[in-house]
Amino acid sequence: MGELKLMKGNEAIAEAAIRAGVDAYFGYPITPQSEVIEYLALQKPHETTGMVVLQAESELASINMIYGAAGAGKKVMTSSSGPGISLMMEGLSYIAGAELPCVVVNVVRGGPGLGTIQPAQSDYFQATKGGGHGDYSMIVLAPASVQEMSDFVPLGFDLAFKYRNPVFILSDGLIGQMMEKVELFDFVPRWTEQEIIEKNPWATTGKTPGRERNIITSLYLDPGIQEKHNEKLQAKYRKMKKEEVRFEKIQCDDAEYLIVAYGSSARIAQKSILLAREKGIKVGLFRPITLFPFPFNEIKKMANQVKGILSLELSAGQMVEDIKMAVNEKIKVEHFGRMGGIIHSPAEALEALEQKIIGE
Amino acid sequence: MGELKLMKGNEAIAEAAIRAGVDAYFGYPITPQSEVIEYLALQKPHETTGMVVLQAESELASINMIYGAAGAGKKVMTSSSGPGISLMMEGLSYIAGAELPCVVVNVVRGGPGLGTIQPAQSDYFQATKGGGHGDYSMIVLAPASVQEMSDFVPLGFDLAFKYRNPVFILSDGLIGQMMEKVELFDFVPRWTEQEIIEKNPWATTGKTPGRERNIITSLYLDPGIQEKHNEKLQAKYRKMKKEEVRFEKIQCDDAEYLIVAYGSSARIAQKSILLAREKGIKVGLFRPITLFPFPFNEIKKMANQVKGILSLELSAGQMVEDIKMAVNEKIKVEHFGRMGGIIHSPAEALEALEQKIIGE
Amino acid sequence: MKDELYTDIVKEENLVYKKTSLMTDNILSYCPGCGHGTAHRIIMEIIDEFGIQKDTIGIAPVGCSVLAYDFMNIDMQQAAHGRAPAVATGIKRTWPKKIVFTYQGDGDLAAIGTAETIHTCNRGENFLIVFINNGIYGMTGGQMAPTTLPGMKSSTCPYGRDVDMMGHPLKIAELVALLPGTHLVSRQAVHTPAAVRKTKNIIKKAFEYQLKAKTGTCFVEIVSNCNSGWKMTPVQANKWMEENMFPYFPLGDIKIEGKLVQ
Amino acid sequence: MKDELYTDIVKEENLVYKKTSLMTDNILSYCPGCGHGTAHRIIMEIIDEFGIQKDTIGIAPVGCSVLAYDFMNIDMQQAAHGRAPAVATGIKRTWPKKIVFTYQGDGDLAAIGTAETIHTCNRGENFLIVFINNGIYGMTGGQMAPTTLPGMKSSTCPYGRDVDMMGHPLKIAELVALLPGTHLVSRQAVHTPAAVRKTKNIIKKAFEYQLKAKTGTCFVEIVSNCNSGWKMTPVQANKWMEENMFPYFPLGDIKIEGKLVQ
Amino acid sequence: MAKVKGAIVVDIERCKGCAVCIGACPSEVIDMSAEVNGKGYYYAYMANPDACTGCSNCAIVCPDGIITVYRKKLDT
Amino acid sequence: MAKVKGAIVVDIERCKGCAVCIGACPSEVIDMSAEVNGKGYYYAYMANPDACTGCSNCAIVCPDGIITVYRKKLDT
Amino acid sequence: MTEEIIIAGFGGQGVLSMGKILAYSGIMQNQEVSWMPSYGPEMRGGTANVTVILSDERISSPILTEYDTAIILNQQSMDKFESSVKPGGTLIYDGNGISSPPERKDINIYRIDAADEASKMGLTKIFNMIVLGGYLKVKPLVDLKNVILGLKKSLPDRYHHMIPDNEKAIMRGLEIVEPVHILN
Amino acid sequence: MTEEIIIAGFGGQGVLSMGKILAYSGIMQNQEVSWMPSYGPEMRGGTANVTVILSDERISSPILTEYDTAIILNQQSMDKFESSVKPGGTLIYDGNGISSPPERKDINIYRIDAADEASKMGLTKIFNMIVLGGYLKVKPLVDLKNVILGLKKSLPDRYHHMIPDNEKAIMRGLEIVEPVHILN
Ligand SMILES: Cc1ncc(C[n+]2csc(CCOP(=O)(O)OP(=O)(O)O)c2C)c(N)n1
Ligand SMILES: Cc1ncc(C[n+]2csc(CCOP(=O)(O)OP(=O)(O)O)c2C)c(N)n1
Ligand code: SF4
Ligand code: SF4
Ligand code: SF4
Ligand code: SF4
Ligand code: SF4
Ligand code: SF4
Ligand SMILES: [Mg+2]
Ligand SMILES: [Mg+2]
Repeated sequence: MGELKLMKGNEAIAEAAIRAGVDAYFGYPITPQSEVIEYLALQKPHETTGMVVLQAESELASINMIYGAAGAGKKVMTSSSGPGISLMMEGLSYIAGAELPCVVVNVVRGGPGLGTIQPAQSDYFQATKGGGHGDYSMIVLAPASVQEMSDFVPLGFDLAFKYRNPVFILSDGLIGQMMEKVELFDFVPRWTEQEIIEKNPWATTGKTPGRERNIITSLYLDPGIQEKHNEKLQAKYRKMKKEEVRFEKIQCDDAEYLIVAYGSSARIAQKSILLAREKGIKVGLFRPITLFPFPFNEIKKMANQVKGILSLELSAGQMVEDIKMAVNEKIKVEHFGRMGGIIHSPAEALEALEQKIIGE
Repeated sequence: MGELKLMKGNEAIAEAAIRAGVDAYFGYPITPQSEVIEYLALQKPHETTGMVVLQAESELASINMIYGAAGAGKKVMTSSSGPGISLMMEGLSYIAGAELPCVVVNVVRGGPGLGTIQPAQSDYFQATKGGGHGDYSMIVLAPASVQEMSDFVPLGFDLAFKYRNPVFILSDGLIGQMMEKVELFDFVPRWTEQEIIEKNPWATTGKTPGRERNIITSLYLDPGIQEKHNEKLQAKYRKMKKEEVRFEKIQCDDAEYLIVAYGSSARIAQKSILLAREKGIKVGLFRPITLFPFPFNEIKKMANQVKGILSLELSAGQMVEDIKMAVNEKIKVEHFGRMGGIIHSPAEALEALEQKIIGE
Repeated sequence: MKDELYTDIVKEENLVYKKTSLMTDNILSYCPGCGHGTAHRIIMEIIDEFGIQKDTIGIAPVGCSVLAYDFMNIDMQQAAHGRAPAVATGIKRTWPKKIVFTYQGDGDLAAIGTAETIHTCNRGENFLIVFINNGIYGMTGGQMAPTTLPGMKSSTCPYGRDVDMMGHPLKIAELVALLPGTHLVSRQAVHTPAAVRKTKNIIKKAFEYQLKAKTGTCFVEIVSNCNSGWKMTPVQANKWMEENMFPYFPLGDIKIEGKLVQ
Repeated sequence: MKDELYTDIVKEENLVYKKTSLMTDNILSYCPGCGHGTAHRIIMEIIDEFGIQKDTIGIAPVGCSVLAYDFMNIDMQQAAHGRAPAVATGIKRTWPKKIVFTYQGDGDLAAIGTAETIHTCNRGENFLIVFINNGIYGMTGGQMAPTTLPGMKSSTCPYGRDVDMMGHPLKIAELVALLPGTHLVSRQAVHTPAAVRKTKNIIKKAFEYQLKAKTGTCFVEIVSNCNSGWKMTPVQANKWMEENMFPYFPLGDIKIEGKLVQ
Repeated sequence: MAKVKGAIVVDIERCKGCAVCIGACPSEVIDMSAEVNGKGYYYAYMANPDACTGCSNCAIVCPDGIITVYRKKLDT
Repeated sequence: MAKVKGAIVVDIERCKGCAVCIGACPSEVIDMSAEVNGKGYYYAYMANPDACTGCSNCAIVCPDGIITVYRKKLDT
Repeated sequence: MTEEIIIAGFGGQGVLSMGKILAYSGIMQNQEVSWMPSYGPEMRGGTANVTVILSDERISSPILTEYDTAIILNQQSMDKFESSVKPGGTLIYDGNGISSPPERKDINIYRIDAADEASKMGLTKIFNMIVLGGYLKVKPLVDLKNVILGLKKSLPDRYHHMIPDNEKAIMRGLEIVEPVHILN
Repeated sequence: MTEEIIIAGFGGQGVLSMGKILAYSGIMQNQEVSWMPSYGPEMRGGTANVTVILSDERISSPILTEYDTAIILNQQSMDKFESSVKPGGTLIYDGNGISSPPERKDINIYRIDAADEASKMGLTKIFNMIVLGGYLKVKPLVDLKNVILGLKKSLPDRYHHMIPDNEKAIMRGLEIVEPVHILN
């Protein structure tokens, strides 16, 4: 068993980055995720694994530093929250367009605008439907524990390099700020320069006589070529939809009602279903782990079993649209969620289920 | 009848801004919409209506200039395309959060990334689901002619001030670059300073002894207050959904099949339904004019009449999700669209309808 | 002092100094001893003295002073991080007769907002920028700012700012002074009575320019403390500031009436 | 000249100048006479001469030179508008032994990318920035740039740049020269043989620094033409440039080996 | 001879105990209290009231703007 | 006495007719053709070949890098 | 009546403005019109084209894959658009710089040596108006007086002194256009 | 076993680190734990609180509205959290600065004058460890030896010299905590 530590979610991400052999982190402080860069600054991984840590002048700069380093074949990541993530939309669209692997973490806080620094889940659309311009998608992982904050870093990089695509970790202030026990995985050495060149033959590692020059670009002035490129991207996204759907089912076997919730809401919901079962109501929890690709088919299947679904999100109702698309009016689907940094209590969530779904 | 002119869509927007009594335009050049600022620069409205035109150092700057001027009660607008619009996501989220009225135009080009400068409709999600962070919505108007490029400017401002909310005009390179006959509406005088103060008692026009100071902000550190604010925003969006749905139906009365398309695709589709009817296939065109609020109910109704729906978009399929949500598997809904700046021909669209919808 | 004497003195007619009514009665959200409060107050005193409350619009940044609008009894807008000069440009261009100022921290103005700062000053936008340089990101808990001193510790340079890795502290006032668009550039402080008086005079001048004519951008930097971020008591912090910040960021006028001071 | 004589001279062994093979055979997408081509070529010649093709990574901007990667036969990345220095930072920090340079226009570097330019130079990122200042946005059809001259016409200032409204042309080289992070700052041209030779020497120096040690950012501005944007023939444009651009943007070294040249 | 005497009023409940006023006073009038106020801060008070000249130095450096200053010419 | 003679080869189909090379030549060797190439441009050619010294000035300013220069010592 | 036209040539040949004048002419006689150019940097030194539609009805798609008439001014455009003329449609081309002339037998083909004529007239700038004249001869869908009105509307005031030359060019175009292959 | 605790007081009273040590102690005896602080600028000079959960099972919600135990260190927190203790639960408070002591009759209430004790011991920094000792007396859910282990784990090496003082404080806390109202 790996080393056990009590850590904040944000610290776990940072520690996992060092252990996963990440080459560089570029970022800009913002609550509630500044601990990521602070932890890294304190650990000085530059002196151990050689990982570079740099505070950029802005989120615009950091996402474009990511672009550069990722284009050169390195394992790189950044993290931010709300306003900072919005500033990265152009860069993310470029990264997706240029097919670069990287991991980007959003520790979501309440919006819109400057909003509040308390936890929220209101950036679901931005993450899953593409907040930037153009047709692109990212794999979106939603950790629901500090352990997953750690585990999804190496997983994220595996997927990012497998698909040459950005992977987005959609966390929130609750998961980022809480401490839990984490089992830390063992250190993975950073790729050597030779390994980088071999594993990423497309990367700008310097044109050697043996190969054509490598170009990282998202520009295709000729619409015909641009369309081919887009089709290639779409094929990749279809493959993700087929192969990368991840979810967890808790007490779903005998469930008559279902709560669908991810991340921190899934934690709340876990307690809600306990409360429900104490009252004799058979409720299950379906937790999407990948928000893109979204587990449409699995939820569709559940819709054949249960009588109604409550989407529990810290938002005005975003994921609920995907659930509705999956379920297609077969059964009742409703949203319940608090906003602006208020976190629904387990009891409140159960009450919502009773009123909105079981009710009539 | 107003003055008749042959104009590019981009020029029509600019001319309409002058005529609608807009106080300022702030923008940064980008193809395919640079004619907006170029036309304004040439017209020098500063010398006639007093409208300010300023080339900003970036799209980040221009959207925040908009924020400032809108917060001070002025009628202001900006325009951009793809990458530039992505850079505005933080600012738009602030504008929505602070409830400021303004008009923002996106003349869409192919993405992701730098992409191509040819027309596309791949920023639908970004515009309608909120590309910025947090729960917010904007009214999204989709012009399908140069005339509408002109008409939607005053309409946009009416709606923006009615709801104290940004209004987004989602155009594209085709509508922006083409010339058509436009009937120009008559000049509307700019609001006087007195009118601004009276019509916008919330604006930062200088604290006079009679009233409390006005504050423009999107920050609510207290989650309780933030949630109330969010609920207020959501109530506003619900009102929009009730009152502001706009669409056009062409040859729908007897239609057995339906194409749903907006903007430039609706123009192509118009020809496709002509071709279809020449072949004896009764196809109608449903054109959403507001993409948010989306005409869910009306499309739902049409689903009771027709046998299948083709969503025609210059994208990998974005609006089709909203159509599916409206239709709920009652009938077949498929997407057809070209990408990357390639524009589907009317014949091609018809063929897609025949194969994907009528086919079996 | 006898109580009677005290009550004899403490009378309306003997009043010599009182917080201006242009500061609201809300309790300042700043840490004890933080210079933000003093800086706020002198700006409000000037507005009070000029009688221009009804003509003034202020812009609050993202930073500890994000809530400036809770304390300044004038119309205000809160701007996105770094974008206050753009927001002010939007206001001033469309309300050229209003008196406009931004109030920004060093992270806001000299890191994420660098482009807006430079271009606003370059266009000579006709408003005042008040720049609070406390060498750190106060609000987010003490991370390194562009102005953090060499060797100085912060939560993102816990072993001290290493200028080889992180660059030197940025003297943005000296940069904007080179731009033809700036009319007044000055660096001051607010930690002693003398400093406060001097700073107030400079800011007053800046308001005067704006009231009179279109002269260009006025840029007043206030080197200030952040005792929380620096992990010192307020009194220690002020001393440390004098000994360490002032040598690097020397106080004084840099540009007056469009001319560099040398 | 007799044909025989000609064929006698035109022989491999008599070759004195030939386009370097580090320029690809793709036809340059630039307008006739545009300085971008010459600037590209001298950079590639230097890389060729140093034999560092396999160690060099270039960054293309958004601007007419967005397609630089079609012409430069080295590994390249295309960066978002204005962000080339950030992209280069990402590369150089993670591949410190690679030789990295950005190639950027005036809109890219001095407008939207101002913050990245300043902070990259301030951190002293150890790579070369080549800055093509043609006083206009060439690619998008001739809009005003931060460096457009006073009174000069463009599609967004069709009546000439009014400095009161739009600010003065920005001398960004002079600004970055003030930052401790820059090691070499120079302004040159490529419109005459002498200018080309001088520019090449300077850029060569910049590559040499980077090959040898971590010295800081090298920043070479090339004042160039945009005959399409200026609406002149190439020859007229070069003349106009000498007469109008050079007085405002005087050629010469501004900072050498970390020291300002005065 | 007319002597000028000053006095200050510290808004105790708003005092944050930063002590900045102490150093600003040329007459060493101010000191910090031994007790805390409702917010838990030791607050400034006139420890040596006779010395106060009403010069306002303390007030103008008080970051929280909570010192009010009075001055009166006394006939001696 | 050995005389140095030069010659240039212009890649006609790639010439864009910008005429920048003309002014760069110290020996007034180059002029623009009367006919256009396949791209519609008048192209540069050695109008006065005898004067060419092979100094390469033309080649190093040609934005399109399409001039190749040769030089030979001729024995006279 | 609906007429769908493509005009294609080099950038700088006045392709776009010719299309614009034609469209304005349509407006002058109360037609619906649309004008859709190719745009972007591929225009730099390269080719330019514009699709113009004149119609009595509301115009649907402004972008087309086949045309009633193609007006072709260089070889590249010939290669691209010859095959896009509808059977029975019309192709008009300037012979200058055309190395492989059109060969279709199912369309009407006209040739107009406008470039030569323009330089003969010493007015190279009005080359495009000569071509327009040729088109108007072949397809007299808009009244000449409306074309003149359209010309006035589309030219900024400061260029109005050039109208007489433009008129002259149009008239010349009417004269010099020549049938090459006519369907019967 | 699941124990849900809120610890609330002024920022600077060591509320967060006390919670952290408690959580680490849980880990030392193989429990599941969670620690969720209030965060953000409202902490500046204001109040701070942390929710700690110790459990033998996987922990669901780390945020709660009712608690088994509330440890309350100032009046503001008393006002906020007294009512959130589950009926039958436990409230422990430091009397210093409490103007209205708890009045509920359906819970167990203990008082620990840790602030006074800490200044008596001349060790104001370990105030929070005295409180922790009091808690451990009232709720002996974690072994003292695991608490010491937890203390070591949660303190950075450079503070390990302070462990003896901390231990002493915990022991003192065990002694001085006093019942105020006990359910029977
Ligand atoms: C786009 C964005 N990035 C980051 C933040 C987080 N943030 C808030 S304040 C701040 C720095 C404040 O420092 P400074 O401007 O120096 O002001 P101070 O608090 O020191 O007065 C940061 C990085 C944000 N709100 N928005
Ligand atoms: C975010 C963004 N904004 C605007 C543009 C449009 N754009 C492309 S190039 C350019 C300016 C190019 O000018 P410059 O950098 O001077 O290069 P030049 O073409 O003159 O060499 C602009 C504004 C863009 N692609 N992306
Ligand atoms: S954190 Fe620093 S800048 Fe912010 S209020 Fe406290 S002392 Fe002032
Ligand atoms: S537009 Fe200007 S900068 Fe661009 S290629 Fe042409 S001449 Fe060069
Ligand atoms: S008014 Fe002057 S003398 Fe009196 S306490 Fe204040 S600083 Fe001291
Ligand atoms: S300066 Fe003000 S807040 Fe600080 S101790 Fe003195 S009176 Fe109190
Ligand atoms: S090589 Fe020298 S002499 Fe010969 S043509 Fe070129 S510039 Fe003239
Ligand atoms: S410089 Fe080059 S492209 Fe220009 S005319 Fe001479 S040979 Fe041709
Ligand atoms: Mg600061
Ligand atoms: Mg340029």
